[in-house]
Amino acid sequence: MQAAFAIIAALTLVSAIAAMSLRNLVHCALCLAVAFAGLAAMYLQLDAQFVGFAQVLVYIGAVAILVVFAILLTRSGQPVPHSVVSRSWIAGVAIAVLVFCVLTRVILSSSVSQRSLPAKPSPTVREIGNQLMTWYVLPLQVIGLLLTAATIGAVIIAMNERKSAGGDHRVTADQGHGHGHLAAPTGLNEGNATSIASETGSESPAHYPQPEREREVLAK
Amino acid sequence: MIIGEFFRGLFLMIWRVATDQPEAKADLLAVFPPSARPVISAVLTVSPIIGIFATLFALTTLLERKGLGRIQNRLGPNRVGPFGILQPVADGLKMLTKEDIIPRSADALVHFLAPVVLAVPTILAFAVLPYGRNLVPVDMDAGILFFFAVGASTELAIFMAGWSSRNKYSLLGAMRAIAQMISYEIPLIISSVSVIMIAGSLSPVEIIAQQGRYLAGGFVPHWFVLTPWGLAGFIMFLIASLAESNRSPFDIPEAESELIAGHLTEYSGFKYALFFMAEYFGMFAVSGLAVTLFLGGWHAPFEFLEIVPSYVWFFAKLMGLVCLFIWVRGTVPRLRVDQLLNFAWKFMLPLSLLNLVVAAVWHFTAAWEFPGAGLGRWLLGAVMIGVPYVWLGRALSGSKKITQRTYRFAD
Amino acid sequence: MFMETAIDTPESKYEILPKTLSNGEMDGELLEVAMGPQHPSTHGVFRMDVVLDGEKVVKLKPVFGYLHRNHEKIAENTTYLASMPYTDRLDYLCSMTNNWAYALSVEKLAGLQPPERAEYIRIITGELTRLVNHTCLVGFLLQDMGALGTPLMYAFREREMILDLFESLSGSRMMCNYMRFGGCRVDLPAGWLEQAKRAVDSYSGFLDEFEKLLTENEILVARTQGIGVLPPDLAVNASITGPMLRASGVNYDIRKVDKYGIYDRFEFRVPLGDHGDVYDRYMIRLLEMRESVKILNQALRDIPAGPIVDPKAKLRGFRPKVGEAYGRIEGPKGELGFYLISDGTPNPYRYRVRPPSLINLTVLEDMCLGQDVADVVIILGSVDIVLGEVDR
Amino acid sequence: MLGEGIIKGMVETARNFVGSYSDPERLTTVEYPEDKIPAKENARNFPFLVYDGDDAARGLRCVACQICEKECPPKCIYIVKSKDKKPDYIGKPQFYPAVFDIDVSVCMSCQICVEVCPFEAIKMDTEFELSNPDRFGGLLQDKHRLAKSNEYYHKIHETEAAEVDARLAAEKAKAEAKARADAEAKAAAAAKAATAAATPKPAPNPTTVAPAK
Repeated sequence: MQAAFAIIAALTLVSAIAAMSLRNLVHCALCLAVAFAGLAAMYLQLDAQFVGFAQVLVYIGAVAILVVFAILLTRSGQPVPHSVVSRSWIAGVAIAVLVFCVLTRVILSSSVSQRSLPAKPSPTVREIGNQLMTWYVLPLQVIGLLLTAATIGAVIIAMNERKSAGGDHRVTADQGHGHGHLAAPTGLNEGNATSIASETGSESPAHYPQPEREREVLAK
Repeated sequence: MIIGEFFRGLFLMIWRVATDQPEAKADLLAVFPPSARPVISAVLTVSPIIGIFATLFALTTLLERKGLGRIQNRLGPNRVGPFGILQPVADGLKMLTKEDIIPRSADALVHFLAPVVLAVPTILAFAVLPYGRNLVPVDMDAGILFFFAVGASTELAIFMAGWSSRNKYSLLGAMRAIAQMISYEIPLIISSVSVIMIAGSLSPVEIIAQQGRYLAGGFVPHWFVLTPWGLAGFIMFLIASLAESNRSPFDIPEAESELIAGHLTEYSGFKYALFFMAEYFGMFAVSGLAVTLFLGGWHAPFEFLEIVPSYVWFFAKLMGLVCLFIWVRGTVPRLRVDQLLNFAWKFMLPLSLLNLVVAAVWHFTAAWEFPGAGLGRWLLGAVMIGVPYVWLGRALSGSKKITQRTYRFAD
Repeated sequence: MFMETAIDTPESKYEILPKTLSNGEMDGELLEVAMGPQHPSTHGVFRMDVVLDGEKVVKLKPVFGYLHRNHEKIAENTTYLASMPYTDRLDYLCSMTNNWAYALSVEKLAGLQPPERAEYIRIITGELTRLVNHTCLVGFLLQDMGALGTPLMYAFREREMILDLFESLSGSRMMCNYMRFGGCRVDLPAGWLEQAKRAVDSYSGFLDEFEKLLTENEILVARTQGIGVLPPDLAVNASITGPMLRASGVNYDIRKVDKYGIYDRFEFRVPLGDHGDVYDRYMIRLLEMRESVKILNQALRDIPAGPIVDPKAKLRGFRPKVGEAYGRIEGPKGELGFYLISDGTPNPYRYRVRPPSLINLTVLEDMCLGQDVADVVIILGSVDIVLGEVDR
Repeated sequence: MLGEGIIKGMVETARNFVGSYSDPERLTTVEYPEDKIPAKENARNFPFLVYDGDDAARGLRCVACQICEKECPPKCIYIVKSKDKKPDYIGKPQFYPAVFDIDVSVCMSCQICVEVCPFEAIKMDTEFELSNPDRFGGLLQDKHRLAKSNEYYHKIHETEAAEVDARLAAEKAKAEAKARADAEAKAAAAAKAATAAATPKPAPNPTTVAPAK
């Protein structure tokens, strides 16, 4: 049990560090997914099936996907050209060590560590559901409301963006990267439409009826 | 002595599995020292599952090619072995002996990991399905949740494959795949939630147990598919599972006429075979779940047929669904990606949410006692789901002025 | 390890280079994709350089010429007769109509008049070719739409019957090389007319089956209606011809306009579309096939006996008098014309093809802008090109 | 627009699925190496040279006139005319091809050589299984490989060969009659030798080829 925990913990930590330090954003996101999986494994090790599976479903199935999707849509997963570590890394490390020491001190001296652990609960899904729907129903509703509001906000922002971005893509694309310009066939719009009209007119006698609309078109 | 015990245990195990008896592995495990038993037990459970589904995979590829051939008025593969039944072997050998090409600019590690990451969850999904009366690999309290959790993690693998290939078609295919799978996961889950709600359990074994009764003298099974919400849920589940397993008409991530092969473009040899296998395994898994949730799992359609071993029914239903998938594949053209997403969000999602309400109404009208209550309940549910179906269908096609057209003729 | 600086690795050459807009806004990134020349649905060696914003096409540049084989120059360096088999290879699905158009222009040049039976045979083979071409087109269009070969296989099943007819008539299934200046090469073999009648009779059944299979299919309708709209004025200005033009609602069919051959003796209608989208182009072809079946029934009923070649025509030492001629027919894909200048020698002085595929392809970008990648494939499919004719 | 179109389509595919078992007419393909579709009588593939009698070297009808070489669109025929002459089927001394090569990899099976040949010497074969490990030599067919007997020609193009034979026989009879008449005339009146001027020419085939002038 201890060994399994050690392996999972090490894997989670290493991938979390990698998620912070790798230069390629997609690699970072994938490492983050591994870290999420490690967390889920820990929950499962604690016999918390529901939380473990929900972790996989939500974090790997949705959050990690969302992250890589965002990366794809914005930067195409290009590695950043410079190092991800800032110049003042010594100060950062110092602060981190300091915070770690403080936290350790506080935790060790708190009364929580002296208390003996309660008996391990083994909640079934049914119990979790009952709890959520009775005792925790208000927080659940509040969270639902919050998420709905966030979703609506995101939709509104996206709709505004689309409205402002609706220009003539073709022109911008040409300006964007002087691509070999194709002689635009639309130019034919201004061309003379009379050639076919006269040809059909001369070669097809009057008993060759054409619908009204076509006459208009050809006469244009 | 030990060897004799071992073979006796092995024989007993096979006998008990074949005759639907519980505790099949007990005698065989008793041969081994207690510390080795968990591992042996796991091996005894896992290897038949992988073996059976690998065989089923081979058979299905043949069945698919033969069936599509017949649908298209061709003969289908008929060269390798009698009637071509050894075709999957030949395909497998070909796949294994082909050169494994990694593009020069590909991200080699991710490119290598993607098929592995895809294959593992698809096989894991088989862990919670009950194959027969006493054949459940892992009887888990949150089994359905487990199934969806591992199913969700396949998306990442497809993204890895598409991104690491450094091919534009792969990338487009991966983006399509993710968008599609996320969109269809929601109706997939919600349409199964109605079953979970009625059954009051996330455990597949419990859900099957609730469908084990028979009505009308043993001739009408108490399957959820025979209720209005169950039928609607089953159809939506099937459509969503077609999309989840990237089958036609939702095969847009690997639409060969547009994106060559989507995320599979740069894969060859064994890795390609792994992707291919994972796709079929995914199809089996999701069909297995559909059988479990809606078609009564391993229960026979009529009570007197319960004497047939239960796993026969499970696999018969599974293959029936697979044949339906093949039939659909042979008929319909492919949707476009935006239509696909529109369909998911504007049609499937509202309808599956509504189906939850229908299921709730069904649950609360169970107490109706007046004559004809059963029929009334059924009709109420059917109307509640049928009217929005027609309305949403009209709205979906009417929004773009899609109509039947008439044509003019000039003399 | 964390301090390593960025090195310009050789891989960066192969990166998918994102193209941002000139104003530098994060307005989605443009992806350039070269669809073709090795792509499953470009109908031959054809390339489209597509610039995508997400999946929307913002720019499309058709690149062709991969199959150029100097058809016109070769024709100017061989005799008139020796060009005939080369015309088979222009639009290799419709060799009969290619032969016909070329024979027609040479006949104009040399003043030959095919006898009546030959004209009937030409109409029968020409309309059978139209059936072949449209059948292939709808099959391939649905294949591009991802219908996994089922419609294509049904289409090929029917096409096979007509190709059998062509084989027993001309000796070859696709490269018929059948028409000659002033008539046809061989007379119909015994029993051919009955066989043709059977094939034509079963064709309506096939069309019904095909329509039942797909025309009402929701997916097909949703995929094709409103996609790749070609407005009639643009179609006329870009000199689009054939079913594509008629799908845009312009009533222009050379069979009616020119009445070449003996088309004025036949009763048939010209279907016209109102929207000019992919669905209309698909439907116009299906309807045209039904009209072709009508023409075929009349022609098979009325075909007279008689000679099949103008007695003035000669095979060896053919030298038309000095002059020029342009012969055109309503090919299955549009107006197919041959322009010839004779200087009195056995070889044409100038030989020019007016290929419908190429000219219909010029509006590809206009139809594709703002559509999805998936639509580009079916729009290209609905234009109905054969690269042998586009590149020549 | 509620899915009935898809259901209709699925019924149609199911009908075809069942039909492919019950109605073998629907299956258009044959299992190739075992079954073959019999060649149509008009079928053409690559040219061959016809010879009369048993000896391919002596009976070849070709007189190396090189018309086919000139008319061949892709120029795949190569002929070298012989120095000497040998008698043809009429008995008249003619040149014969010392070399007659056809490069099958260039040939496009257009049948123009057959149409322009005044001597019915080159015809189209229906053999299509010409795959060969040697892409150069294996596909370059010389006179000996091209020569096939008149019986073979009869076997593959029955009607056409019968017409050709009748025509040749008529010509031969005409030529013999003429020769006999010439001989008689010569014997009767050597001074009137001027009447034997016209050369035999092939009779025009009213259905296949326009007459050559």
